[in-house]
Amino acid sequence: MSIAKFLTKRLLQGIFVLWGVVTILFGLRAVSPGDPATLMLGEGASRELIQQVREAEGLNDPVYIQYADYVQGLLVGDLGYSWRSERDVALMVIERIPATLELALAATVVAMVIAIPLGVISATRRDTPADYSATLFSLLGISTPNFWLGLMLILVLGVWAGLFPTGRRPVGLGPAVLTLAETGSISELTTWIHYIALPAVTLGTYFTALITRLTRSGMIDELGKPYVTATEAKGLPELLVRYKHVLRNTMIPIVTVLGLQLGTLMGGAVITETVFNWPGLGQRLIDALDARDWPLMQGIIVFIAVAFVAINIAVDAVYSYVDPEVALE
Amino acid sequence: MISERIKSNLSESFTESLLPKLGVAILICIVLFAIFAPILATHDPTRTGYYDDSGQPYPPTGTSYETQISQDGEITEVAIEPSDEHLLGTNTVGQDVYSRFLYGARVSLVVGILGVLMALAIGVPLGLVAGYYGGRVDDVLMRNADVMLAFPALVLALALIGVFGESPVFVPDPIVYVDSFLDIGVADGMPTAIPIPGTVTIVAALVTWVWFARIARGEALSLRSEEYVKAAKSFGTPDRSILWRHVLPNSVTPIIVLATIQVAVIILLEASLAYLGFSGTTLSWGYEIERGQDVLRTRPWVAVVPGIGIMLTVIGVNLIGDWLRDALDPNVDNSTRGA
Amino acid sequence: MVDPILDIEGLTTRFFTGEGQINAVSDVDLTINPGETVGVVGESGSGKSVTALSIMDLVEDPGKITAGTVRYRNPEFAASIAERHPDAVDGDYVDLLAVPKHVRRSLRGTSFSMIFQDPESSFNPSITVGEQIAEAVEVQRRATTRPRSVSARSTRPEYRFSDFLLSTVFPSRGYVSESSKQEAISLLEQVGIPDPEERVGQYPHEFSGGMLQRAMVAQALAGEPDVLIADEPTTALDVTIQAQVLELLNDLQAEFGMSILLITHDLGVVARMCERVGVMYAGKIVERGTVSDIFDTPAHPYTEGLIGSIPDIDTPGGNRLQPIAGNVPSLLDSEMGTRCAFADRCPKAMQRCLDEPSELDASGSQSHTAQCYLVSDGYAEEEALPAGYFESSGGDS
Amino acid sequence: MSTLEHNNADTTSGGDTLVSVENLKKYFETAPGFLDRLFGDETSPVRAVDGVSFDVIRGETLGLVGESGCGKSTTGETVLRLQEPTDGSVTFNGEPVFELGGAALTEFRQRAQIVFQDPFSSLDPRQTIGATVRQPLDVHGRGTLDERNERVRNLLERVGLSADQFDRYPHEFSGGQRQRIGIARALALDPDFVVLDEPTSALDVSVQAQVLNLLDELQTEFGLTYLLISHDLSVIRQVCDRVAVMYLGEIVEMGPIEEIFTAPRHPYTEALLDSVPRPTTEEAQRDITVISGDVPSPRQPPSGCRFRTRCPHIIPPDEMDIDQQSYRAIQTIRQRIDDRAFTIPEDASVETTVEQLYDRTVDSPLPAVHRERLETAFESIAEGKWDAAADAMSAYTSICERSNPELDGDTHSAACHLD
Repeated sequence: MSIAKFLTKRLLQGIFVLWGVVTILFGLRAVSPGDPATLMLGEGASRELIQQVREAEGLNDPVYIQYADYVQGLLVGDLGYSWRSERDVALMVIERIPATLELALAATVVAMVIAIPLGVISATRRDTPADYSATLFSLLGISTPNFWLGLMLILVLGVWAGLFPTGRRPVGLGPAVLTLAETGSISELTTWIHYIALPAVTLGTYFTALITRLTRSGMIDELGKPYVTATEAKGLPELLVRYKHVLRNTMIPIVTVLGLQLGTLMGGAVITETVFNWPGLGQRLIDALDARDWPLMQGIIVFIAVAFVAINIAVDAVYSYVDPEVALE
Repeated sequence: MISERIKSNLSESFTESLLPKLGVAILICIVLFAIFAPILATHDPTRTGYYDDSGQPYPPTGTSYETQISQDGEITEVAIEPSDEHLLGTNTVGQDVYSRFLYGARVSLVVGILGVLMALAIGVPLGLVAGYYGGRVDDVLMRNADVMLAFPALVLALALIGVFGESPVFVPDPIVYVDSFLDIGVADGMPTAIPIPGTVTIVAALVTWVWFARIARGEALSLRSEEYVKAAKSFGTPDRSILWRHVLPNSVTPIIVLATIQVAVIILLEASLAYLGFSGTTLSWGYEIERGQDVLRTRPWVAVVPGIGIMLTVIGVNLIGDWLRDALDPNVDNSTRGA
Repeated sequence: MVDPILDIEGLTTRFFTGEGQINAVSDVDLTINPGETVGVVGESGSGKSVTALSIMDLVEDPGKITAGTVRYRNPEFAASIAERHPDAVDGDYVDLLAVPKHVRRSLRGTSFSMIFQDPESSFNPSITVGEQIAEAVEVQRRATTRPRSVSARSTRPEYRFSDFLLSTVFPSRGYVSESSKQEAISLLEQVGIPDPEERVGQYPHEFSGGMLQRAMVAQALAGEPDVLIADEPTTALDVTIQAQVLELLNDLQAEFGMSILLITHDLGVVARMCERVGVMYAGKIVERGTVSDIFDTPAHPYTEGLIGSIPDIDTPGGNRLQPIAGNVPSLLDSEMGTRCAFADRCPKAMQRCLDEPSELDASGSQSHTAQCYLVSDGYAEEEALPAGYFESSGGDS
Repeated sequence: MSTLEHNNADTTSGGDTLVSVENLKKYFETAPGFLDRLFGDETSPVRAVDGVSFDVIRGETLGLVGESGCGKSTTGETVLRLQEPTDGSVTFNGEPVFELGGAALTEFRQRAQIVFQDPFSSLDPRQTIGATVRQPLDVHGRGTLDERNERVRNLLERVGLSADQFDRYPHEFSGGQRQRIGIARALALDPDFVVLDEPTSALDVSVQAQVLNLLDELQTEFGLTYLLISHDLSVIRQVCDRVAVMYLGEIVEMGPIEEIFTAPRHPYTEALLDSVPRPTTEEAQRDITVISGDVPSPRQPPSGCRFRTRCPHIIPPDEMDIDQQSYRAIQTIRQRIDDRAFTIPEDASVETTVEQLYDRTVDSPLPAVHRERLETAFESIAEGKWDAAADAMSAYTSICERSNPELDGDTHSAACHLD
């Protein structure tokens, strides 16, 4: 079976997963209490108006027709209109993507850059102070609730030390880069960095800790395998064995785990955005939940699921590239 | 069911390193806090406001909390600093932070443990059966698991709570109940029932069971080709009995390790939901942090104390999880077999 | 008489585990002459593999070589390090246990190569076979293009994290040069792998076990070593494939003239391949001699028992085999005591075997020798212990 | 005794046949999922056992010998219905094993047992050895608990362990002792027939000898019939009465032990016997024929005789004048043409390519006629015309490729075109 075929197969599986997500969401909406029309119009709306809206929105149709309408809409990218603001949900999702993406990427970069070397050092110098500190750090990292960590960072670094701003960010990455391109001024970019530093650390800490642990234990497992002894017997430089052979093989399962943990990252983003008043998808999701704004909520969750599936297929693609055996068996 | 070798591994790694001891010590403290909260508490954790030196209630009875804010323009008068009366100060509505810390431990532990037990009850049987029989059953389960994984746990939890409401369950406090017969030192006025966030617990189980199903499936899948399982089949042992006598006991180790880690995950999930205001009980560490957020600059203890509570509990649980994993993982003792 | 290329004396390797000290290898003496094949035979847990790893300096934590000398004859090498490590050098010989780790590492792949038991797990599954062989070629290429004295002195790492990062971004910046990759193809051809051009680009799982073992032989030959250590090279293979690999090793030895240290549990393989044999039991060499010494006139009761245990393929069955009673003993220091380790299972054990075991006569003139009073003092002067002596005390587990 | 004809009504024909296996097939399909079917990815199945027939006589030890992957263990497990067969039948004591159900199946499960290879995975690490050996008795509700425990104690003593080790766990035992426990478990229900699946291959030789002696004693004592599966020819010769040699899912030779070992008829059996190194001083001088190549994939076994790709005695077409070595080399080249296995240099001329290919594949000089045919074929390869190359070589088609020889049905039967 070729790699292309394998990936097509994974794509179809992914579509199946998305269909499942959409169906569950639709089911939840169907059983959720409260009349949508009332939610849309507010408590005081007249009976006639409510009937009118029900008719217009197809709420009087049988459930399977509503479902078919909904899925059909999704297929052409129609996520419906927000009950609360009556805006196009697709737009409301898209306009919030950059902020969340910036945050997620920044956190991932923080995590990778710190965690992998830390894990390698920890695994290759077992039972040294470096190993103990890395272990302690990762223990604290996976045990600290990130909203609380965010608050503590604001308190200590923002309020007491005054190193970072604590309010809502004045500028996004896109506009900042545009300004840089147009005027050559980097001040907006530095502002952006200033504002994203604490949220990125907050969101990234859990992942840094997780990857450090995975790298350490994966590396220790891998170092115990017979091929390592065989490779050392060839007389290769020790660091070559450690990086080219062992680290590489360690990273393969780690990347898979990270793909599966993307959900945790998104959950973390929801919290982090709330703590830092960060204008991303997560914050919008909380607003939608508070307002019981189903179309908006569904739109955001479907978007997250799409991202999850896409990233996991990408992980498989990387997988089949570095380790053809595992992917194709 | 637990063999001598596992016991000796457990005790060996316990005595050899500091971290498991630390974990057990922390967790014992937290559990004691939780159980004896009514005895250790100095105030009713739910009673707002406080009494001034002359014994007069402050703010004056009948004045609502909001009114108090609008009159004075600030709320700092309600959240008072740590003192002899309030060991760790009070929160923004004048509730005793120390007492709420103790009661918060109850909610965290109960949600964590109940959630994991429910997830075990759903995930393990499904996973074992799917892995052992394979085929269609397995396909259906694994596709479902894929769908579940595509939802971020927190987001799914929020959506479910949005649908089903928060439905707190009031559980009578056994310590207070016992105290009503034998005086064991519970101060007057302690609540006789504590609210457990019902939906949160069920939702925690719903978003967690997949991981148990996956690991149980993997174990069953590898165990079914073990020769002792084949041997059991060869003399006609029914499948049910093979699952119960061979497959389950031999999958227990990784499931226990996962269960421990998931207790920590669920405690963090509950705290996050409570922080976002979806918990259904205000007697929760996460909720307290949210309350302390607004006065972070001036009254940091309101948010700091419950945060430390969460952190310590989760550290304790994770340390025990690490200890179990290191001691129970059969791969670990390979070092002595190479010779 | 030729000078041996490798002269091992008193080699002792212990593992320091939580359960106590494990005496994996105790006081092993062994010499290997140039171009000769020496066999080390023993059952599982006898310490034969640890002996091989000790020679290669590949014993891993918690194992440590605690005593002995491993003297390697190589005038050029001796001269190159004489200045910095005078204590280790004795004429043409260098005591490998007396030089620093990085010096010993520089001999791996060039002076000593090793073949392992399980070819499937001895190759990195995610790197092509060709690349892995080319690595071995590259080690040799770099060692010869740079004077050995420099490599022996240098402690600067030859490979750094930055090299790894560079090679992940630019594949052409890897450790292995293009010429080494070409060399890998001709090595594969040399060990009889059809379509080597095709095969170099394949991953280990695309090879059969026999092919992979040939590839490992090719990898071991890349450095044109003086000594090839083969640790159970055919145990994981079927007999017809085993015959192919053994023939290959014989042919290559005739061509390159290296010495082979062959470690195996199969007396048949020893008989086919070796000139001299050491029999190991419980971490010690209990008998040593030529193939005909060992098979025709075994001196140690253990060797005798071992030979008696093997069903003979060339004579009709039906007769009872003559097994050695009991099980392989524990190597835990606390359980070994001072007695002869074989005494519990020995049909000829005497009282004195329990007090202190006989020594292996290590004098060079005695080519056939065994660590047993039956040999060192002529025949038994004492009465053997009564049958069943150990059964009351010998609850093994 | 005939293995060619067999019908259920006539089970007493041999008078003492306990197990009769008829044309047994076991294919392993990699279960295609929905998407595999959508893509038409139904890979060809692994033909682990492909039409095997033999009888096991009451009281004898039948050996099943072969290299890894030849299907011997699968045969053993399928005979016991631990795996469902793809085709064929097994009769046990006159009963069709694959059609049994209910009480009859329960009865069969008590009378036929298995001992496995791996002493570490064949015992449940979480069960005491007493419980392990007692389990068959528990399942079939034999006697009271006390009676069962008593029987377990007796069995443990019988296999050379001590009855007071009842409550110990498997990890406290050595490999040889564990294997004894496995044997005790197999004997618990007092079976007639025991499949021994590589019972000693994980053990050291000194312990192997103990276990082989024990199995021998138990056979006499309990009147057992053994099917011994092993790759070790020395063990087979030591304990078996008759032996069947398997190669790539088929039996290639079968007969009384002494005849097979002293006068093998199939080239594979011969090569197998030849390959085993003997622990004697003369071994170094013994000439052996090393058979070349690897075992082909059981997914696509070769046409005709399955051993022909490695056979040192492959039969050339009638009237062709060619020595065996050259013919073998040419057959290998033909195989590689069929597999499209030659790599063609990109920018070389046809002549140099032909020259290169010739040098690489032919070691000894060939008569002109063969040389020309080869060069024609290599030219086609150099031009990328693989089918033409195969055609050019079709003159070499052997009878061994065209038809798969059948076992010739005597007491000592072989499946080979040679005689």
